[in-house]
Amino acid sequence: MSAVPPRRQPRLEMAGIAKRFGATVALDAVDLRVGRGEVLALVGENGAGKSTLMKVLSGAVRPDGGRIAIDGAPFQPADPLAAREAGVAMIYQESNVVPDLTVEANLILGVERHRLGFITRAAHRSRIRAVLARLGRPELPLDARAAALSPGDRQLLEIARALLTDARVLVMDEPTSSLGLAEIARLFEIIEGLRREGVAVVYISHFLEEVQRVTDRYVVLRDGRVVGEGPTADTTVADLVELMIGRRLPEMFPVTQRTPGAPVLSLDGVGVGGRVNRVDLTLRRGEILGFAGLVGAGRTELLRAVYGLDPIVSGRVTVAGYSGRKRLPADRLAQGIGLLSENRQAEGLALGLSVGHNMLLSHLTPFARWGWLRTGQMRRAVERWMAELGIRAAGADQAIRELSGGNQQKVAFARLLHHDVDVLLLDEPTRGIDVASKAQIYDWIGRLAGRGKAIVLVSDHVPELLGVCDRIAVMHRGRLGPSRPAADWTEHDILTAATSGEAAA
Amino acid sequence: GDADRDPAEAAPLRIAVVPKGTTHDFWKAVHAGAIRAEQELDDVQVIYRGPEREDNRDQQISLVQNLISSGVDAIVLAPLDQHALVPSVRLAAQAGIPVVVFDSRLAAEVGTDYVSYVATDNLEGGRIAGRRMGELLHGRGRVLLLRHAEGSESTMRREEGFVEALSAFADIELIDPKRYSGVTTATAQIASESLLTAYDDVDGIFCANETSTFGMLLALRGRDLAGRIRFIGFDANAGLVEALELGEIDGLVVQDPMGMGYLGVKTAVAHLRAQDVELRQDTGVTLATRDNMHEPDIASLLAPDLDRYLNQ
Amino acid sequence: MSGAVRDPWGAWLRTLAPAMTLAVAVLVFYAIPPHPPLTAFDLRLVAVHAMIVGTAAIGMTVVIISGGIDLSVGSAIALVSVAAALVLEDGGGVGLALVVALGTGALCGLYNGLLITALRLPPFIATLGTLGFYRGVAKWISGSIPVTAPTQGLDAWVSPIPDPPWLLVAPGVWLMGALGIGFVLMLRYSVLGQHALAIGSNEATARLCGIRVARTKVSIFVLAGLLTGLAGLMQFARLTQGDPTVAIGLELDIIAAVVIGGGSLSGGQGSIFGTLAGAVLMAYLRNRSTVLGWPNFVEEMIVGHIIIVAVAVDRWRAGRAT
Amino acid sequence: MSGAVRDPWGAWLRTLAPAMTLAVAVLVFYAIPPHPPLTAFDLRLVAVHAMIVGTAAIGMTVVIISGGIDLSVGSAIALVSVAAALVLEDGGGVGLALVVALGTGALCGLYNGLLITALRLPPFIATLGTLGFYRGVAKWISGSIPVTAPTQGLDAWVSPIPDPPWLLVAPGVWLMGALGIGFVLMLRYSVLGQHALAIGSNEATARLCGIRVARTKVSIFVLAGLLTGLAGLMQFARLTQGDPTVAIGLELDIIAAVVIGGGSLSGGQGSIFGTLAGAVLMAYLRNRSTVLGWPNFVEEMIVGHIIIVAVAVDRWRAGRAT
Ligand SMILES: Nc1ncnc2c1ncn2[C@@H]1O[C@H](COP(=O)(O)OP(=O)(O)OP(=O)(O)O)[C@@H](O)[C@H]1O
Ligand SMILES: Nc1ncnc2c1ncn2[C@@H]1O[C@H](COP(=O)(O)OP(=O)(O)OP(=O)(O)O)[C@@H](O)[C@H]1O
Ligand SMILES: [Mg+2]
Ligand SMILES: [Mg+2]
Repeated sequence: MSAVPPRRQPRLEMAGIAKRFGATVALDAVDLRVGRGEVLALVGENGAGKSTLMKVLSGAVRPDGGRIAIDGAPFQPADPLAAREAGVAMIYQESNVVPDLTVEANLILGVERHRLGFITRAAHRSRIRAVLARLGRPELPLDARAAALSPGDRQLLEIARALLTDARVLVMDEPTSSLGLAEIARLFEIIEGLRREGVAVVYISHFLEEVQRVTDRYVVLRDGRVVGEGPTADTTVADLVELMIGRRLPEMFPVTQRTPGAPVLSLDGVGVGGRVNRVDLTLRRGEILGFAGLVGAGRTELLRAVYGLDPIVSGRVTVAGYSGRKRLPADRLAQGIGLLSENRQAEGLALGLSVGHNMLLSHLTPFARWGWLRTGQMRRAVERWMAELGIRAAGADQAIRELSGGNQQKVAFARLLHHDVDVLLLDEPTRGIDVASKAQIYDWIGRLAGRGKAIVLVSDHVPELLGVCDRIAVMHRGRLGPSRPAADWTEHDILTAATSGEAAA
Repeated sequence: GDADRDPAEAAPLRIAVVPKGTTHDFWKAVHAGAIRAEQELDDVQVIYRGPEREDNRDQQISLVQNLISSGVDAIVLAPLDQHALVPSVRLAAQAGIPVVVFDSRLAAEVGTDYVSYVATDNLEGGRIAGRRMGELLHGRGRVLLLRHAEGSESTMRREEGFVEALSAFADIELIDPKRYSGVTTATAQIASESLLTAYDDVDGIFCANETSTFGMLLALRGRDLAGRIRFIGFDANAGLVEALELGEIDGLVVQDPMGMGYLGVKTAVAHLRAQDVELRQDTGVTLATRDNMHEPDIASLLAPDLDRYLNQ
Repeated sequence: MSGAVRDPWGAWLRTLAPAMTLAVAVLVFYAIPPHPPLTAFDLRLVAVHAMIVGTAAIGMTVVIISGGIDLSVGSAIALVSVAAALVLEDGGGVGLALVVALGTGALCGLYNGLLITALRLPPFIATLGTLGFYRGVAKWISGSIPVTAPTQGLDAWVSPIPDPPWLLVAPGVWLMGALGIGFVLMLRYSVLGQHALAIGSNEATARLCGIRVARTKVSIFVLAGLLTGLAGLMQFARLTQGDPTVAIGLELDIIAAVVIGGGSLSGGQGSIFGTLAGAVLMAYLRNRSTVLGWPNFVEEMIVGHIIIVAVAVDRWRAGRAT
Repeated sequence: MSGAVRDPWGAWLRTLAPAMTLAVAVLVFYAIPPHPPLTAFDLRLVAVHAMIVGTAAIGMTVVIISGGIDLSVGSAIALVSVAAALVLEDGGGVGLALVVALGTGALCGLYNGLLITALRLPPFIATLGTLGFYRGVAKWISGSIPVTAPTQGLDAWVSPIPDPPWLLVAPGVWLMGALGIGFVLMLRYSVLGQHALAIGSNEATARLCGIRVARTKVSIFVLAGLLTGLAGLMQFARLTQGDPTVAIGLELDIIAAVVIGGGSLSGGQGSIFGTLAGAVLMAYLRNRSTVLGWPNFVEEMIVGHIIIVAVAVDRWRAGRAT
């Protein structure tokens, strides 16, 4: 793509931005310049400081030092509203939708036009319609409660919100983490349009292929410092990764030796709350089964129901060696089935509790004697897992809230490892995780399968499925297609199957 | 005149008795008195209903209004406040439901707004206590007053009377820290205990109602001061009578709650049956002491035979 | 999305629910021998008895929707009633009394709001503190005894039998109704209303979307304070006196009304009409148990369970809906 | 790194905070002329006055940590005190009375727990309902008057002057202290404690981690109920009678104690020691304002603000810590 050379005066300039949280240095004198119509990739490991840097820009975090200028004018946002009024729009990494408000109210939240304090809807409707059309979702119901939307649609909603405020600077912090490919493609078109309009776009993502596709320049952060920048065109994914983690990454998808064993989990005719119907499936020891599908296909529901979080309306789930009808999460765990939630924030982790709590919570029995816990052992266990997975945290007692997204996800994954379940249901295990960590998790998944564990991997990221799984099944509108060896699938087949439903025979 | 409501003369007269509270022996006795009247007079039915707490005026108003709407033939009311209940009583008058007021004043026209006022003179009750205290202390010493509750009219008049009578004794110093015991025994107990730490050298104490008297008694016992400090209380219950017997209390000013309930209902019925009634009827206050407590008439005031009327 | 279609229905049901509960209650009580008739006068009384709780509960609904709660409302009502009484006692007119009442109420709300925002206190705590404070002030300025004052016709606003009779119910009740409608519109169509909802539903997001959270919260509490002021004035009119000990524990009735009406104490949900229905429901229960001549404890036991049943039914319906 | 170092500090500070607030309060009041001395007897008295609230507040702390709340505790205390009185009146022994008291308390807790889990009611609502219900039952079984009964030496457990004197404070106070320590250990080192904490800070996560949420919640409420039972028995012992009207509104004091002690009503946070300090603090304030001869309204105004200040200071420190 034709990189527009930045003009004399950059649209956005950040210089010497510094921020500490307690003793954690999140940002250490970071400089950043983005020109008009330039799309800048901001990449780095989990915890590198990307989000914090952008929160400083959007007025959500007050920096300890440094200065910001927009179009040369000094800019010190007192709060997010000030930033928004100055033309800085931000799509945050964490979901920022108000569930109890309608879609429309969410879109105009904070910038409502009104007469005598009463909102003048007409003033907004047309622009909203335009933006939604631009996003390819004109039919999105404006009067529906946002709570009723799928995560995918929620993310679209946040993008739309950002587009509505005609911004000079637009920041996207991992905007594609729960978008389907169609939406992603459309998003890139939109970014193109913005570039033409001269908007300065900062694009944060752990999908380096995306970065290669949409961005003009890149800036790499590591431990709150800029460790490299340049035109995206003259770099490769491998180079970026090296800059990010400071070393060459070995094999992304390590090949491990494993042989499918006896069936551990089988579903026949399973249906879940209207959205998922007649799912048949057999999962064997030592195999990795991938679920592909568009956002909203119902994979999450399926996993949740199998795990006992949602009721199964029809069909039956059989776990090898268990005949009883017990199917609560507690029972499933006892039967050796574990689930990694797709929603870290609301469900996967108790953000208020410490790393240690979150890691061991599901399995305190080994530390308990007569219902009393031996905390020394607990601490040692936590520290061992932190080392194993390279979790960057101040210690076992640090509140999980203070960890970066990727490290939070690793804690959630460590919980399953600690619990040592036989069947791992992984819903988007690598969502929002940096490449190095991804590689680590893939490695773990491979090793676990090698040890005879059975794994279900739900992912929107097709290359990941192709790289990691032995077999892949595609889910379409709540129906799970037949599973076939990964080798028999191409990325194209999977996409057609996901969109059309025909498992291209 | 409720002929329109129940044409059949046979239907019993429904008399609503509304006390200030439902959870003290005092009001139990009123209830018993009302039942006694119910038994003596033929085809009369008593409905006994009160507010939850002894300081919930608004609830008593709602209660009276609801009773009016339920079409009782007469209401016998112990108003929680002399002013607050006036509109409701007038409302009853409009609805043709006669009201007999008992125990506490109502700031309205007796004879026009309501039929009759059956009560004890609270002021006099206080005076009796004050005079007795004076005698007990032989006219010299320090006397502590624990007040009952903010805005409770009858007890305030008793306290008033007590202070007035006590002022006749030049050498008696009244200590009135304006502390209120609150409406339950537990709050009274805590208030008393704290108060006693500050004023444990007083010679006499007065409390103006059942709960505060009992709470103070418990506090005195806790400090082994019971019987050492001259203590006069108001109203009676089993515990208080026992304390009187033991000499832990030197005097209880007792009214005749049973008499009030009895007379209240009787008066209401008499009025409904078109007999003329006294505008003001005093059921009297007496001082019960260790010496006179066994005289039959006093004994019946101290421990009225409630079960005979209530448990059946 | 299925959600889009389903949701309006759910909302609609939620709105009607309390009214239905009310209807059910009416039938149930009529079923009890001796089948006491529900006279027009009964209805008038119930309306008046629901009036004070209802008026205050309108404000409480907004507070609860915004994720807050106000335990001090009972004490504030007492304080307002005393303040108004003192004004009228000094020969002030109704107008002045109204101003003072609303002013006092608003001040109470403002103080709550400032404690919550400036000191970052949880509303439960801040208002638990002011619950004692306002009560103390009320006793202080009243000298701890009820302040009797000429009502200057204010009592007509709350007397069960309205004058003129064609009003059917007391003017105060009409006023409550009008305010109810006003606040429904406010919540649905005004910026403040939407922001209240947003804060109650997800405060972090509200902040990131540029809502001035603190300012909004304070305004909400002041608004609620105005309604408390009105309720306090009604209380005075009913008692014909400013009573520093009135409305002890009333906050629980008021909150109960909101919750029976479908409000959620975790914020983001609540319905003004539901709240009013809830207030009427409780007044109706008290009226019936008196008419039926039940002893007090029966009433307490039943009213307690009505709250439970009403909300349980609501939850159950909501549960089925999603 | 810092977190590891800082966090225990923060926790430590939080634990000590209420004690410090307490110390400050003591000094402040001593500073007020006429500098009333704090006699040993005062201390004994304060301890006894804090005892009932404190005992019940231990249970409330656990409930609040698990994200719940119990408004019915005051009524439950009254119910228990009546039940115990009835037993003793019938000539039952202390042992039987204790069993009945704990049993009644546990039953109240169980009922609350079942309403909350089986009917999926918010704890605030469920217990708001049972607040009325238990009170009604108490009046019912007591015939609406206090039930006087032989204390059989129970009063010795709560009398301000302990016997033998070397106990310094009433045995009941020691009991409260012992229970406090027990529950601190329970929260920190028992599976139930950890599960309570988890549920309080994120119920969805707890469920995901296979914690049987409903069962755990019920156990927590039953546990709290046992403490309520004990508090009820203490209340009887103090009054030497079972009073159905006792402890009205006490739930607010109890909750206040928890919150002053650093408990968070959104769950996941709370300290038993803090709670006890909070209970003592309030009792101390009431004692001082009586000793200083302040009228009640001053006391109310001040106690109200102490709650606010205590929590504000706590929040401020917490805010600085991160
Ligand atoms: N509120 C906070 N309190 C304490 N530490 C924080 C807080 N927010 C972020 N940090 C720390 O600051 C560092 C940078 O966090 P940040 O979220 O900016 O990383 P990131 O680059 O966005 O990571 P990711 O790619 O996982 O989102 C991390 O070490 C994180 O632990
Ligand atoms: N239309 C909807 N209404 C209500 N809830 C929805 C809707 N769509 C999705 N959800 C919820 O969002 C969660 C994720 O479901 P989603 O639509 O993402 O299906 P999925 O196939 O799991 O997609 P993903 O690729 O995100 O896993 C589920 O728990 C589901 O209950
Ligand atoms: Mg980030
Ligand atoms: Mg999903």
